Amino acid sequence: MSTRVAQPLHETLGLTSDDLLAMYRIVLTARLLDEASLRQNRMGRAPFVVPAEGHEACQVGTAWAMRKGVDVWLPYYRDTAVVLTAGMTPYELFLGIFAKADDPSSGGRQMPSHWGCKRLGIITSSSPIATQLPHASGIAYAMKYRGEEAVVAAWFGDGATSEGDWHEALNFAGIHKLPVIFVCENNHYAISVPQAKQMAVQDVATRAEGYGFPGVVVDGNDVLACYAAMKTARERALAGEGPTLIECKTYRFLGHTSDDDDKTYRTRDEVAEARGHDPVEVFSTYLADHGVLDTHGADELRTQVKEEIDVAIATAWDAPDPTPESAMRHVFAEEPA
Amino acid sequence: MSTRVAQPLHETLGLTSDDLLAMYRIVLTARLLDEASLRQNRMGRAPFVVPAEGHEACQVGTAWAMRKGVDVWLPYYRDTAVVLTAGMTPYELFLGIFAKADDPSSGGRQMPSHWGCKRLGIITSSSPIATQLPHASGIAYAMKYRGEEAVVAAWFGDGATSEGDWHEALNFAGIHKLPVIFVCENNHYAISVPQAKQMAVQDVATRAEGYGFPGVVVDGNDVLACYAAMKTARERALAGEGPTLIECKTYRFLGHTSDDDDKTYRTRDEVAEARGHDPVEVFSTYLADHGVLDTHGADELRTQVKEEIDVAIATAWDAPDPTPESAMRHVFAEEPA
Amino acid sequence: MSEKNLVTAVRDALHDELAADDRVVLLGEDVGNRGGVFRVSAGWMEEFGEDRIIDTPLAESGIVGVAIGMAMHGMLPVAEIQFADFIFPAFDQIVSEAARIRYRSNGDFSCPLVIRTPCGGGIHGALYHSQSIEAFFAHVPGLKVVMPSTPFDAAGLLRSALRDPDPVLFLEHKKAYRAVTGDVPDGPYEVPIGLADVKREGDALTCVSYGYTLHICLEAAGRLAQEDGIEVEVVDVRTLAPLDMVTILDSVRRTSKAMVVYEDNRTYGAGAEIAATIAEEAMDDLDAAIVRLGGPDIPAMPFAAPLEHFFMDPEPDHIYRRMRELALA
Amino acid sequence: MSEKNLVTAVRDALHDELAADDRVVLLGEDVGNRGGVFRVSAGWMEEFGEDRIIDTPLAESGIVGVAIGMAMHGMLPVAEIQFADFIFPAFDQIVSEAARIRYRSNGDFSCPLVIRTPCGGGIHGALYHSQSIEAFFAHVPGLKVVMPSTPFDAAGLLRSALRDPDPVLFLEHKKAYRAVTGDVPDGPYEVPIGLADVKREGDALTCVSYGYTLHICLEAAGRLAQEDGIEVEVVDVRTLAPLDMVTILDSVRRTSKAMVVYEDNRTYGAGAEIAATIAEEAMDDLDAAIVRLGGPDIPAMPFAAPLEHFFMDPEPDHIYRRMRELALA
Ligand SMILES: Cc1ncc(C[n+]2csc(CCOP(=O)(O)OP(=O)(O)O)c2C)c(N)n1
Ligand SMILES: Cc1ncc(C[n+]2csc(CCOP(=O)(O)OP(=O)(O)O)c2C)c(N)n1
Ligand SMILES: [Mg+2]
Ligand SMILES: [Mg+2]
Repeated sequence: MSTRVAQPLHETLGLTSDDLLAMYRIVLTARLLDEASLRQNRMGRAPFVVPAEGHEACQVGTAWAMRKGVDVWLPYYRDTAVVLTAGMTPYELFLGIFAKADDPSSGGRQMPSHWGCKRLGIITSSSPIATQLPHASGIAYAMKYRGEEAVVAAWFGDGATSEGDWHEALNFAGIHKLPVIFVCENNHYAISVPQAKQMAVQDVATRAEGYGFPGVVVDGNDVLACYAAMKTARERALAGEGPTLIECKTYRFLGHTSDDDDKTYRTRDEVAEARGHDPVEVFSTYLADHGVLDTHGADELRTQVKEEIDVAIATAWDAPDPTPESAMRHVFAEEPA
Repeated sequence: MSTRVAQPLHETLGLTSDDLLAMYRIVLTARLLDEASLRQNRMGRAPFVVPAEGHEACQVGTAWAMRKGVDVWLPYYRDTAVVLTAGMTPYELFLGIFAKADDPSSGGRQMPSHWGCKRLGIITSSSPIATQLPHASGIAYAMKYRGEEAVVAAWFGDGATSEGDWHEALNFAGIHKLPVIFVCENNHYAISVPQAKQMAVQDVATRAEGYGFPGVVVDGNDVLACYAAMKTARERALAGEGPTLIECKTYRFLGHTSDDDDKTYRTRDEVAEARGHDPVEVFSTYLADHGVLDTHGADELRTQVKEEIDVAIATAWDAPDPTPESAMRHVFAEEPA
Repeated sequence: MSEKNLVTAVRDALHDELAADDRVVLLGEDVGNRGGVFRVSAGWMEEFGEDRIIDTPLAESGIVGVAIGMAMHGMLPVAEIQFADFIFPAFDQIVSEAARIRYRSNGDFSCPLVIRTPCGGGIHGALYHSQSIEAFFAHVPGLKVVMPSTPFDAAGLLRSALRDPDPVLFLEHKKAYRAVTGDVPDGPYEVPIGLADVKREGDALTCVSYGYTLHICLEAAGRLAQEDGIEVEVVDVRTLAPLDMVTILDSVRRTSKAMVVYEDNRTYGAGAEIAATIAEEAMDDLDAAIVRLGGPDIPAMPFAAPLEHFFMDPEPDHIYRRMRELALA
Repeated sequence: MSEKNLVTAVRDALHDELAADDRVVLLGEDVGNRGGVFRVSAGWMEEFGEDRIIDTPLAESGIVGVAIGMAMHGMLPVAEIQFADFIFPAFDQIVSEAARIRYRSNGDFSCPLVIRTPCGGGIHGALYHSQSIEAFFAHVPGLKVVMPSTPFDAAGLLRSALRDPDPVLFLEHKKAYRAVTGDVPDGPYEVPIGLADVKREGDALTCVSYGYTLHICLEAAGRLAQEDGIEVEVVDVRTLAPLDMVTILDSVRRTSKAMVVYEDNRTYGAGAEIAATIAEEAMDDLDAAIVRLGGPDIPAMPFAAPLEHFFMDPEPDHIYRRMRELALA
């Protein structure tokens, strides 16, 4: 297929207007879900929440290239929009935020945003940073071994790149040319530690060469650029050519979590300047420019999503808590009754 | 200083004939010490020895650029010739091989070749691979903090590069531009695991870029090339420009240790072909070519060194064993008597 | 004397040590501008400089490994692990390196390193911000493990740790951080490592505990005194390694009854060593079987409030009730 | 039935499992061409293929982490850690990941992983090729820890470990590898995880042990029977976690005397849990104080022969002598 002049980028990438609308809906859901969950936190109903604000485009862009029901997802705690793309619902997310018995990730055992859902192919995750990366390589090994037409993707922050596990996972994946994609959401901070104290390089992607596979840098505010990079990486993985490291340059607009005060380590100017490239805005402008969604449509969508979130909150809040004694379950497999 | 045409390489590097002779003496000592210790092993007097054969040039070449009494050394178990350069004597080495009370490294507590000697600036080492690398970065940090005119060097194998600690150490050193030199003796095997199963790249040095400092590849059979690379790295470190990763391509001629049978994983042809570039031969040829040492002189030297080793063995063998109860000492600092 | 909470006592003592000796440095994640997630080092980066208050990469093995190097080259590093749950990547550096350096070098080298880390639960930290880790490390020859329960002990033990020529793991219970306050002398003083402390005297039984749990034991003992006129002796282990069994056995021999209480998972927990040694050394003095209470054998506290509460107190007032039962037995 | 040594029993059982089920793979350092440093997998790379007998990079955390991923995606990985002393870099992956996967996902995920590793001393392995590691791991909820002492148990327990839906740490004592031989059925059979085993019956006292030390205890018991006519019951723990206290307590109640013997450093060792539980549950049945014998609290065995010997047997025949003493007490 030859590219026609002036063909919109999304068409070049094989995305329809409906695709774009669906993607935008997730981006918006993540954004509004953040705002709503922080409100729940201030109301004292959610002791701990993790905002994704600023990361929505790189999350949805990369996640959209995955094949649901086939590929395997290893998101990290900031990946609200990744798990929404994978199929989790706002209701399910609030079950986690309120630590309810039916929380699909952990039945309220883990902090919110410690995702997992076998049905959706989202691998259970923990708090220790970067531990999911060797798992990603192991799953990719199993896929290759079993001859599956599928890939694994693992998401992580810039801070995660410093852990030994990160190195060991990428090295193993490179040696065996595994169908795995490593996605770094580089927001230039690990809590308060700035990138310059995390690594001596500008681009995490630089490191890929040392593992024998390509590293690419993309603008994390550009949902389509992220999608394009991921799509290429997925094709490469399926073709047996091995891993790709994708680095999305992004920014976290809010504190690290609801417990954090980012004023201790970032100037308001810096945050404001980053907000000038708000990925939600960038995306909606693209949609308007290409006649996919006008202001009216956007407002309507926002209302719809808001409503969905409100219903999710109300329903999730009323869901049952886990029973105290259930704490003893699932240490080991249970004998069939 | 401008380089005159036809000036011998060693002069370009600032090395005198006496330097070369001293270097060669160590190379030869290491080689003959290997042979002697394996004999002791076969005689049943040394339960475990680690041969360096094949690595002598890269060890002496890199070690010679260090400043004794000032710089700090973190060699690994294969570095017989490094510790000889640092000032350990064959007698001291055999105290270790025979696990005698006066073994400077550990008083016979550790396996042979687990070097350490505070007096010589050789940091105590252990068996777990790559753990010394963060120590190297920490010592370099302390040197910088205390304003010392000194550098740290850490030696390790190709296998060591896969450990998380390796990554974490190089990353820290790069961030703080520390005066530390990382020397990889790449002999293409970690025990039996070939390089292709250890990493997806040809050159370990490739990885340095990802830590923000230079990586260089040198011929490990060429003692002067190794010296040159190390000298440059040391100058760079002293100038505050940070670490260097030096990769010496080398080959281990014998088994991994006296317990190993390398016939299970390498062809004899491969070993024979590597022996064709024996670094001891390469060096002695250079010395002959440049009129530094003729055949007669070489034979004489060999006899001298052999004698020194024989005396070392005899004396060390007669040295006292540690007493059983001394096993309880030095778990913690001892109260001054 | 000033009244402070435990985290303030730690902060003040560490601050004084930094001010007094420039060999002392603090390194860890977010210790710089952020001042640590518990604000222990707030403002110190400006005060002591970036080269002494070191924001490290996110790499615990590296943090400890680098600190070991510093300790072997004339510095007195304090390595902070942000949460005890994240110390496991550094397990090898702590166990195989720090704890072995003196022994393996036959006394030639030493490693004067302090590793500080907030541990324990009851603060909605869920599975990975609530764990007790003392049992893993107390078993390691060459490592000292300290866990103060009061601000006084915290400051005094931290000073001793910094003067200790060997590596010390210094455990700070997160729930005790703000919940526990007490008087702390203004001048410098030390509490020696390796001594247990009788925190309440009594004759009916000896209750051995440490960390935050010690306070629940003290509370139960207070209630028993008030409501039942029973006086329980409460011994604070304070130093898990080396373990001061002399003080513990002395108390048990006087009261003839012993209970051991800890927050960590019960099985193979630190209390097992204490109970076992009492059984070996003082069985003839015992009037009743030893009672050992530990946390349930599940990964440390789940997040949901009912589950977390179940971990801390599986049955209402379970420590008080078992204490009373044993006293009356 | 064939007579084999322990390492051969492990090898044969693992071989049969690989042959029977292609979900089973072996990964670790030097398991390929080299066939492992103890030759367990010699020839298997040709037999089963490079994709099933996987020579890994030198990275223990990666080995275990990758195996966890495989286990979560339909495979049955056996991760080999070349020496138990090198398992510590993988501590986080084992404790925070493998052992928590079922619990943290509320039963949604599982991690059927076997980690095999040769442990223990007495083979001139020095500080870093001699350590006992069971106490660190037996304390971890969600992890099973197995340590067979005979070829029969080794093969049977390894099969059970491979069929277990949860992670199992399988410890193989290096000295037992060739020193211990015994009859092993030729067909497949399982020894259930979680059951202790009475290896010798007796009435004078109960000696609880495991691993290589169990054989020293059996030897001592044999000598006591011959020389003194005293019959000691010897119980093999076999599974450190979950710990079968029922079998142990049953024996202690019959003999009224208990000793616990282990090679690992004594303080906070696994024997502490066993002794403590005996003291809690069976104190009234005891005719004498429990005796607990562990290794000295020094980093595992130094290299020099006199030092290594001191670790294994600090005083001549110390196990026999303490056994006799207790029996006659
Ligand atoms: C092993 C480990 N160490 C420390 C922490 C505490 N911690 C949680 S998030 C975080 C920063 C992570 O930063 P990054 O990877 O850049 O992701 P971001 O939060 O910026 O998206 C830290 C230090 C942890 N969870 N795990
Ligand atoms: C953490 C750890 N894992 C495994 C081992 C066992 N082991 C000892 S040496 C070695 C290979 C090291 O290879 P390399 O780093 O290339 O050095 P070389 O021996 O080739 O010089 C291995 C696997 C160890 N000592 N430490
Ligand atoms: Mg970040
Ligand atoms: Mg090598």
